[in-house]
Amino acid sequence: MTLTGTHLVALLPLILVCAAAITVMLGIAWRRHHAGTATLTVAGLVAALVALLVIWSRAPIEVPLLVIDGLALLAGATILGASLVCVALAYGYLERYPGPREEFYLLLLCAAAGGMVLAASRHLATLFIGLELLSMPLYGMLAYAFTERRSLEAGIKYFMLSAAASAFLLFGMALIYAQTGRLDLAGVAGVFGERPASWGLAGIGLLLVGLGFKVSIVPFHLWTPDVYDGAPGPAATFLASASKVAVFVVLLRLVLATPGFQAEWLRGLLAALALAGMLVGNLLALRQSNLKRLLGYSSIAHFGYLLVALVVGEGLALETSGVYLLTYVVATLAAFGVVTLLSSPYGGGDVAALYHYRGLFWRRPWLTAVLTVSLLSLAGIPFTAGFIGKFYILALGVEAGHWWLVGGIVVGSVIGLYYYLRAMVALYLVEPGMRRHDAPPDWGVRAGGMVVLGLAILVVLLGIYPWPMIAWVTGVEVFTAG
Amino acid sequence: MALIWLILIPFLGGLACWQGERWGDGVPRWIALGSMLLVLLITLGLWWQGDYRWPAGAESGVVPWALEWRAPWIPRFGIEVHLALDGLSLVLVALSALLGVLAVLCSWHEIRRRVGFFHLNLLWILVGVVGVFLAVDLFLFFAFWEMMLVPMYFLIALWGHSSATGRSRIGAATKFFLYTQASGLLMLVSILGLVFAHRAATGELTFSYAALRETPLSDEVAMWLMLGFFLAFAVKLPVVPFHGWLPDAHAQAPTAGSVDLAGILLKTGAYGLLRFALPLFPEASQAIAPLAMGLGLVGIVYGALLACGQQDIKRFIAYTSISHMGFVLIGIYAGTELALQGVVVLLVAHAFSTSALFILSGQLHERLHTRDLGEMGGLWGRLGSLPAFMLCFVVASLGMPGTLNFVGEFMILFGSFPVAPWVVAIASAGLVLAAIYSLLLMQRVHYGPPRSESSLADLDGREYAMLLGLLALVLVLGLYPQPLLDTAGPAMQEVQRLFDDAATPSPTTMPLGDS
Amino acid sequence: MNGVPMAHGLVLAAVLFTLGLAGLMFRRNMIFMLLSLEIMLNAAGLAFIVAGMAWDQAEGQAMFLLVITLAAAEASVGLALLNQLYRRFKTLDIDTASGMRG
Amino acid sequence: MELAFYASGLVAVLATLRVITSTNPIHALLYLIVSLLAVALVFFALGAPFAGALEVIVYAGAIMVLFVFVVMMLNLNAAVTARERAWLGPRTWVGPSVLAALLLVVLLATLQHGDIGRVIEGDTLTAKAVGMVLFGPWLVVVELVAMLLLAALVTASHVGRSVSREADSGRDGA
Amino acid sequence: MTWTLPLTFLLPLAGTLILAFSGARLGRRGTTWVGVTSVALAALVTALLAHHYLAAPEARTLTLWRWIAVGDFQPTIGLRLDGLSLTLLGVITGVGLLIHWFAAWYMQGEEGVTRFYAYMNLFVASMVLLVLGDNLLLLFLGWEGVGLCSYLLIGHYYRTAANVRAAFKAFLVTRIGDAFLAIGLFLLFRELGTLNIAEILQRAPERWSAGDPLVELAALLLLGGALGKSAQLPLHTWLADAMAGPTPVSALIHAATMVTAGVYLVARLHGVFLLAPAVLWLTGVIGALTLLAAGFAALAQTDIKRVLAYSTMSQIGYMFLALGVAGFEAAIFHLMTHAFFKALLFLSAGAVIVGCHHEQDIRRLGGLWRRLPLAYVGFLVGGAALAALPLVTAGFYSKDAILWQALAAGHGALLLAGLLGSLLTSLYLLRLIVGIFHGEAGSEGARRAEAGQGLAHGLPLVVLALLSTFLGAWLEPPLGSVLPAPHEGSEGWHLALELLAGGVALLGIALGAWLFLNRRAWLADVAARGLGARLWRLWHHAWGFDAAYERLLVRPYRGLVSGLRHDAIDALGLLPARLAWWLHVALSRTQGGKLRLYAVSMVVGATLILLVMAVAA
Repeated sequence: MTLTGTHLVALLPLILVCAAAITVMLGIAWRRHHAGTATLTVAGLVAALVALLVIWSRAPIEVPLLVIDGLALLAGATILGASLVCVALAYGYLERYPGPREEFYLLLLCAAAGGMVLAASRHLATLFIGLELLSMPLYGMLAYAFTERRSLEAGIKYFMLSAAASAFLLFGMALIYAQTGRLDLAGVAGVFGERPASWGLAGIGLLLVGLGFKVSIVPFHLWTPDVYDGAPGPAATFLASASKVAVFVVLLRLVLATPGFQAEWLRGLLAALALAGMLVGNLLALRQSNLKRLLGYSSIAHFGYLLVALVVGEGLALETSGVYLLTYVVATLAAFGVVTLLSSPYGGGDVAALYHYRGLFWRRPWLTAVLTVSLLSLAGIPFTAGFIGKFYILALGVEAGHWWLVGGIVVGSVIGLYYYLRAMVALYLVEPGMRRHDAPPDWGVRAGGMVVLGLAILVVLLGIYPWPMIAWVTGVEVFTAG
Repeated sequence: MALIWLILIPFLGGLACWQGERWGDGVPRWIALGSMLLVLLITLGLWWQGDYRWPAGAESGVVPWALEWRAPWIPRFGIEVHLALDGLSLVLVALSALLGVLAVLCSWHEIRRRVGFFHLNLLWILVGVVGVFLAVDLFLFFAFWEMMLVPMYFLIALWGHSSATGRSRIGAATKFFLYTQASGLLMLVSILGLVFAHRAATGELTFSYAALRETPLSDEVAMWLMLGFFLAFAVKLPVVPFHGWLPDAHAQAPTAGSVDLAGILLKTGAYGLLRFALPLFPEASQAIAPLAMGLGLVGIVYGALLACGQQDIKRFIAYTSISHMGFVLIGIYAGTELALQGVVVLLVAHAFSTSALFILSGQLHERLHTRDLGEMGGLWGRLGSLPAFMLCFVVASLGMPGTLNFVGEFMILFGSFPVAPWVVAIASAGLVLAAIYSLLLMQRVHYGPPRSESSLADLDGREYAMLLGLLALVLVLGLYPQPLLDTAGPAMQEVQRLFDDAATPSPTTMPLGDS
Repeated sequence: MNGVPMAHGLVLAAVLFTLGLAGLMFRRNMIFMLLSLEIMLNAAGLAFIVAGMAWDQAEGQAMFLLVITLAAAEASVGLALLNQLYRRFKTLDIDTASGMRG
Repeated sequence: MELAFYASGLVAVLATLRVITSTNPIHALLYLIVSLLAVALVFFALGAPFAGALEVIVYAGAIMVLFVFVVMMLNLNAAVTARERAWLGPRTWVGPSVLAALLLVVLLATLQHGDIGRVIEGDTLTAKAVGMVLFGPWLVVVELVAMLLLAALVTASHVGRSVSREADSGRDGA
Repeated sequence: MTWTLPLTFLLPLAGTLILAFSGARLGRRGTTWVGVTSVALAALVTALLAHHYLAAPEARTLTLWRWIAVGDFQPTIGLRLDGLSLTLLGVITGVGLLIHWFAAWYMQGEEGVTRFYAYMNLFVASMVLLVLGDNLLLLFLGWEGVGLCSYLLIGHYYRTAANVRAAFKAFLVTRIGDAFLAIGLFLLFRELGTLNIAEILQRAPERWSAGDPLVELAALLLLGGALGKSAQLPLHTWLADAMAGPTPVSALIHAATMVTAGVYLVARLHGVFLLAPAVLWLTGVIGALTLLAAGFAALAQTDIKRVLAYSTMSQIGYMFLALGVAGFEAAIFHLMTHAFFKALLFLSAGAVIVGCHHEQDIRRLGGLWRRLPLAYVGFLVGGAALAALPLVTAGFYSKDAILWQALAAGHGALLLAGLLGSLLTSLYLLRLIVGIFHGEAGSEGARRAEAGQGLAHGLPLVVLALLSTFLGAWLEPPLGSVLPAPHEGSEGWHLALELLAGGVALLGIALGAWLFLNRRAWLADVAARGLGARLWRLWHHAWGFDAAYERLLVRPYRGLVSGLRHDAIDALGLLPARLAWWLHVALSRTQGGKLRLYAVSMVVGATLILLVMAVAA
C-alpha cells in the first residue's frame, strides 16, 4: 500500500527532521559556519515540533509499520525538546572546539529522527531501524572529541556493547518471527495470545536484553557511568534524556500492546529487575565524587523506578510513565546542562569531579541554584517536578498493591537522598584557594544559559503547579492505540 | 484570605533577604525581622477577633474550621490547596511566628557569613512549618512536611559551628534529613493507601482530610496505615528508638537553628499525631495506645539518663527535650480531654523553655567560645543577669509549679491517670529525673569553684528583652493559662470524642458512624 | 529427507551467534572483537533468512537486507574507532581504553 | 538440498571457530571470509538466492575487504601475533567459553523444546518478491536505512579523521 | 477584711521582685531594709487577721481567679483562712520576721546579701501560699516553691562544691517525696473528682468506708510526701547536710517552717487519714523510730548545727507520733512551741558561730559563757524548753500534751518511746551546752570570741527567749473548729503522766550535767574503745542510712549514666548506613572499567533471562 496524503502529513515531523539533517549536511559541504548550522538545526527541530503539534488533533493515524498515536507524539515532543536543549548546550560547548564542529548537529538530527521512529514503531523492522538510527549517530557524538582520551573510550565502550545488544535484539526478533511468522506487533500479539510458546518467550527475553541495555536495566547497566563520565557534555545529555525516553516508550508499547507480556512470571521478572535497578543504581552512587558518574547512576535508579510502571501495566501505568519521563527528563537536562556549561572540551576533560564544584554558590549563585533545584528534583523533594514523578510511581505501586516494589522505591529514594544531598551541599562549602572552574562569564546570556535557567524554572513550576502537564499527559493517554 | 498570606509573607521575605544582601548585612536582618513580626501580628489578629468556641449545633461529621482557604490544585487526584485554621493550629502557628522572631533576634551578631542566604533559609523553614500547621489536604501536608527539611538542612550544614572540616556538621544535617525523609515516605505510602481505600469504598478520589476521615477501614489495613503515620511523627517527636538525629542536629546547628528545631519542628510531630494519626485511625490508635505510652515512658527515662552524661551543653538540652516529649506522647495516647489539653500546653511550654535554654547556650558560646560543660563552672557572679535567667528557665524545665511546664505536665498526668495509673506512676518518677538533669545542668554551668575571676560581658538590651519576654510568657501563662486552653479546647474535644468513640464500639457496624 | 526443518537452521544460527559472543568476550584485540560482532550479526541474519524461508515470506530476506546494511555501517564506524584507538594509544588492546572505573 | 545445507553449515561453524581462536589477524580474516561464503551457500541451499548474492557481494566482498584493507594499513608485525598468543592464555578464554556454552545449551534447549515443525522445502523466493515487500509497505524503512547509512558515513568520516599529533590537546588527562 | 489575705504572700513576693530587679542598686542597707520590712508588713497583716479572726472565729475563703478550667478539673487560686492556717501563718510570719531581723546582723560580713534576702522572701511567700491554699494544687505550688527556695538557700555559698552537693541532695530527696504526693493527688482527683480540700474532707467519708484499700493507698502516698518534706525516717538523710546553708536559713527553713509542712499536710487532711487507721498507726511508728534514731545520732555529733538538726528531726518525730495517735491539736501546739525554742537555739548557735569566727566544732569551743552572755542565756532558755523543763517552759506543756494523747489513745509503746526520747534529748542538750560554754576554749577563734552588738542581734533572741517560756504556752492556737477534738482521759492519769515526764526530764538533766561536767575524760575513754567506739561511729553517721543510699541508689544511677553516655540505641540507627556502605564497596568493584567484563555481565544477564523464559515455557 503506497503512502497516502494523510500518511505523509502524519510523518511530517519525521520528514522535517530528516530534511533538516540533509540541509545541514549540504550546508557543511557549502561553507562551514558554526552559528549558521546551529540556527538551521534549531529551525528544523522547531519546525518538526510545530508539525507535531499540528497533527496532534488528528492522531492516531495508522502509517504502514508506524503508528502516530498519543504516546508517539508525547515521546516525539520530549525527544525534540531534549534535542533542542542539546543543541543550545552544544553551541556553547563546541564554541572553543578546535576541530570541525558542524557534524555534531547533523548527528544530533539523525539521532532525533531515530528516536521519533522508535517511539512510533509498531513493527519489528521499524523498531530495529529506529534503534539503530538512534544509536549510530550516538557513537559519533560520544566519540566526538576523540582527541580527548576519555571521549574515545566512551565511544568505543558504547559502540561495542551497543552492537552486541543489537545482535541480541535481532536474534530475539528472529526467534519471534520464527515462532509467529509475523513481524508487526499486533500480528505477533495475535499469534501469541495469552501464553507465548517457548521460542516466542526466548525471543521476548532477548528483546528485553537488547532494549534493557539501552535503558541500562541492572544486569546490563555497567556501561552507563563510564560512558556518561567520558562523553562530551551535550552527547551525554542527549544519551541520558532522549535516547532513554525513546527506548522506554518502545518497551512500554511492547508491554501494553502484547498481552503475552502480561504473564505472571514475566511481571515477576520485570519486578525483580526493577527492584535490582533501584537498589543497585542508588547504592553504586553512594560515595560517588564524580558528578557525571553520579548522574549516570541516578539514571539507572530512576529507570529502576520507572520499570514499576511496566510491571503494573494497567490503570495508572501509562499516565505514570508519561509524567515520570517528563519530570525525569527535565531534571536531568538541567543537571547535565550545568555540567556542560561549566566544562569546556579542552579543560582537561569535562568538569565532573565534585571538588571542582565546591563553593560554587559563593561565585555563581544562579548556576548553583539551577543545579540545586535539579538535584532536589532528582531526589524527589516536594515543590519540584521530581516529587510529582515519585508521587505517581508510589501511587501506582500502592494502587496495584506491589508492596515489595513500594518498599524498594522508599529505600531507594532514601539512599538516593544521601548522595544527592552530599553533591548539593558541596556547592555551598567554602574552600579557600581551591582551583576554580568558572563558567564563561557571560554564560547567562549564552543560549545554553538561558535554556538551563528555563529548565530550572520549569522544574520548580511543574513541582508547584503540575496540573497542565498532567492534563496534557492524561489527554495523550486517551487515544493511545493498543 | 489571611491564611495564604501567612505562608506567602515568609516566602517572599526570604527571597527579599537573599537579594537584600547586596545592600549590606543589616538589610536582610531587618527584612527577616519585619516579615516575622508581620506574621505574628496577623496570627494575633486572627486570635483576637476569631472565636474558637465550638460553634453551636455543628454535628460531629463536618469538621468546623475557624478559617478556610481552598483552591483547586490537581483535580485529577482531587488534590486542592486547602488551608484551614482551628484552635490547635492557631496556637502552634502563633508559637512558630514568635520563635521565628526570636530566631532572627538571637542570630543578630552570631551569623557573619552570607547573612542574606541564612535568613532565606530561616524564613523558608517558617514557610514549611506554617504550611504543615495549616495544610488540611493530605498531599499539601506531605509536601510542606518534606519541604521544611531542605532549609533546615542548609542551616545546619552551612552555618553550624562544629569542627573546621565541617565533616560532622554535614553528617549531622544529613542524618537529620534522612531520618525524617525515610519515615516521611512511609507516611506518603500510608496516605496513598488511605486514599485508594477511600476510593474503593466510596468511589471518589480525594485527598481532603474531612472526606478521608469517613473512610471505613478493616482493622488490619487501618493498623498498617496508622503505623505509617505513627512512624513519621514518632521520628519527628522524637520517640526514643528514632531519636538519633536530634542530639547531633542540635549540637551542630547554629543557635537560630536550634531554636527553630526545638521550638517548632518537634511540634510538627505532635501536631501530626493530634491532627492525623488519632482522628484518621481511632481504633488502631486505641489498640497501639499502651505501646505508645510505654515508648513515652522509655523516652522520659532514656532522655533523662542520657542528658546527665552529656559533655556538650546543646546535646544536654536536646536530650532533655526528648524526655519532655515522652510526656507529650503519654498525654496524646491517653486520649482524655484533660490530657490532650495538657499536651498542647506542654508543647507551648517546652517551646518557650527549651528555646530560651538554647538562646542562653548560644550567648554562653558567644562569650566563652565553647559548648563544653567541662570548661564552664562557677559562672554565677561573672555574667551579670544571664545566670539568673538560666536559673529561671532551668526551674521551668524542671516543671516547677507556677510555670507553664508544670501546668502542661500535671494536666497530662492528671488526665492520663484514670486511663493508665501505672504509666502515670512511673512517669512521675520522671519528675525526679527531671529534677536531677535540670539541676545538674545548672550546677555544671553556674555553681562550683569559678575558673577565673574576670567578669564577662553582661546581656545587652536585645538579649535581655528576649529572655525577659520569654520568662514573662512562661510565668504569666503558668498562672493564667486559660486563654491558651480556650483556644485549643474545641480541637482537643474533637480529637477526644473521636478517640473515645473508638474505645467504646458504637452500636452500628460502621466503626466511625455518625451515631 | 524432504527439506530442512527450521529448528536446524536456527540451531546453526544459534551456534554461530554464541561463537561470535564468545569471541567478543575473550579476545582483547579490537579487530577480533569487531569480527566477532560481524559473526553475531551474520548469525542473526541467517536466523531471519531461515525463519523467512520457513514461513516462505519475503520479509525474512528484507530484514536480512537491513541486517547487512547495519553490519556494513557498524564495520565502518568500528574501524574508524579502531583507527583512532591505534593512533592515540599505539595498541589495539581494548583494555587500554578502560581508564574510567569506580 | 539438505546435504548442501548441512555441509556448508558445518564448514561455516568450523571456519568461525577458527576465526575466534586464531592469533594472526590476517588468518582470522580469511577464515571469516570462508565462513561467510559457506553461509552464502546455505542461503542458496535454502532457496534465497538474492540473500546469498547479497552475502557474497556486500558482506564477504565489501565489508571483509574493508577489514583487510585496514588491517594491512596498520601493518601489524610478528610482535602483534606473539602478544596475541600471550593474551590468549588459558585463564582468559576458559571463563567466557563456559559461559557461552551455557548460553548455547539454554538456547538449544528452548529451540528443541518449542519446535513447531515447519520445514523448508527449498523452493526459491525470488528477489522480485523481496523487492515487492521492500518498496511496498517497507518503503519508510528503506528511507530510514538511507538515513542510517548517512549517519554512519558522517560518524566514520569524523572519527576516522587523522588529526595530526600537535593539533590535538596533548593533555590527555585522566 | 478578708481582702487583706492575699497581702500576706504578695508582700514578700513584692520584696523578692524588688530585690531581683534592682538588687545591685539598693546597696547593703537598702537590701536588708526591703527584705525585713516586707516580712514585717506581712506579720502586721497576719496580726490584724488574727485579731479579726479571733473576734469571729469562722473560716474565710477568698478566690482570686480560676487557675485552670478544663472539663471538671477546675483548680482555683483560692485562699482559706481558718484556725490551723492562722496558727501556722502566725508562726511563719512572726518567727520569720525575727529571723529576717537577726539575719540582718548575721549577714553583715557575707557576700550575696541581695540574693539571700530575695530567696528568703520568696520562701516566706511560698510557705504562706502552702498554708493558705484552699486546694491541693495550690498547696503543691507552695510545697514545690518551698523546696526550691531551700535548694537555693542551702546552696547560698555556691563556690564550695560540697554546699552545692548538699543543696542538690536536699532538693532531690524532697522531690522524691513530692513525686509520691503528686501520685496521691492524682488518685484523690480520680476518686473524688475535686482538689478542693474542704470538698475532699466532705466527700471522702461518703466515698470510702474506713480501711478501704484505695483510701489507705491515698493516705500512704500523702504520708510519703509528708515524710520527704519533714525529713522523717526513710527520707531524712538530707536534713543534716542542709546545715551547709547560713544559720538563719537553717533556723527559718530547717527548724521553724518548712520541715513542719509535712505535719501541716497530715493535719489539714486529717479526714483522709482517719479513714485509714493502718496508715495513721504507721505514722506514729515512724515518728517514734525517727525521734529515737535522731536522739541517739545527736549524741554523737561534733558540729553544733548538726546536733540541732538531729534535735529538730527528733522533735518532728514527736509531732508525727502525736499525729499517729490522732492528737492533731497536740501536734500543732508542739509545732508552734518547737518553732519558738528551736529558732532561739539556732539563732544563738548563729551568734556563737559568728562570735567565734565561724568555728562550729564543739570540741574546739569552750568557756564562752562569760564572753557571749546573751547566746548563753538563749541556749539555756531554749535548751530548757527543748528538754521540757517542767512548769516553767513552753516545751513542757506541748510535749506533755503529746504524751498525754498517746496515753489517752492507749498507745503504750509510743508513750515509752516518747519518754526515752525526752531522756536522750536532755542528755545531748547538756552535752552541747557544756561543750560550748564550759571547760576551756579549744581554738584561737573561741578564745578571742566577741559578743554581737546591736538591736538586730539582741532583740530577736530576747523575744524568742520569752516565747520559749510558759508565756509561749499561753498562746492557745484556735484549732477547735478545724481539727477533731483531742482524746479525753481521767485527770488522775494525766497528773501522774505529768509528774513522770517532768521527773524523766529532770533526771536526764542531772545525769547529763554530772556526766559532762566531771566525767568527761571517762566518757571520751569509753567512746574510744571497742563497742563504744563502734556505737559512736554508727550514731555519728546517723545509723549508716546515708552510706546505704549512696551504694544502693546513687552509684548505680551514676554507673548507668556513664554507661549510656554514647547513646547505644542511636547506634542501632547506623546499622543500615553501614550495610549500605558495605554494599556500595562490594558493588563498585563490579565497575572495573574493563569492557570485556561488561560484555560478560551482559551475557550472564541474557542467560538468566533466557533460563527464566525456558523454565516458564
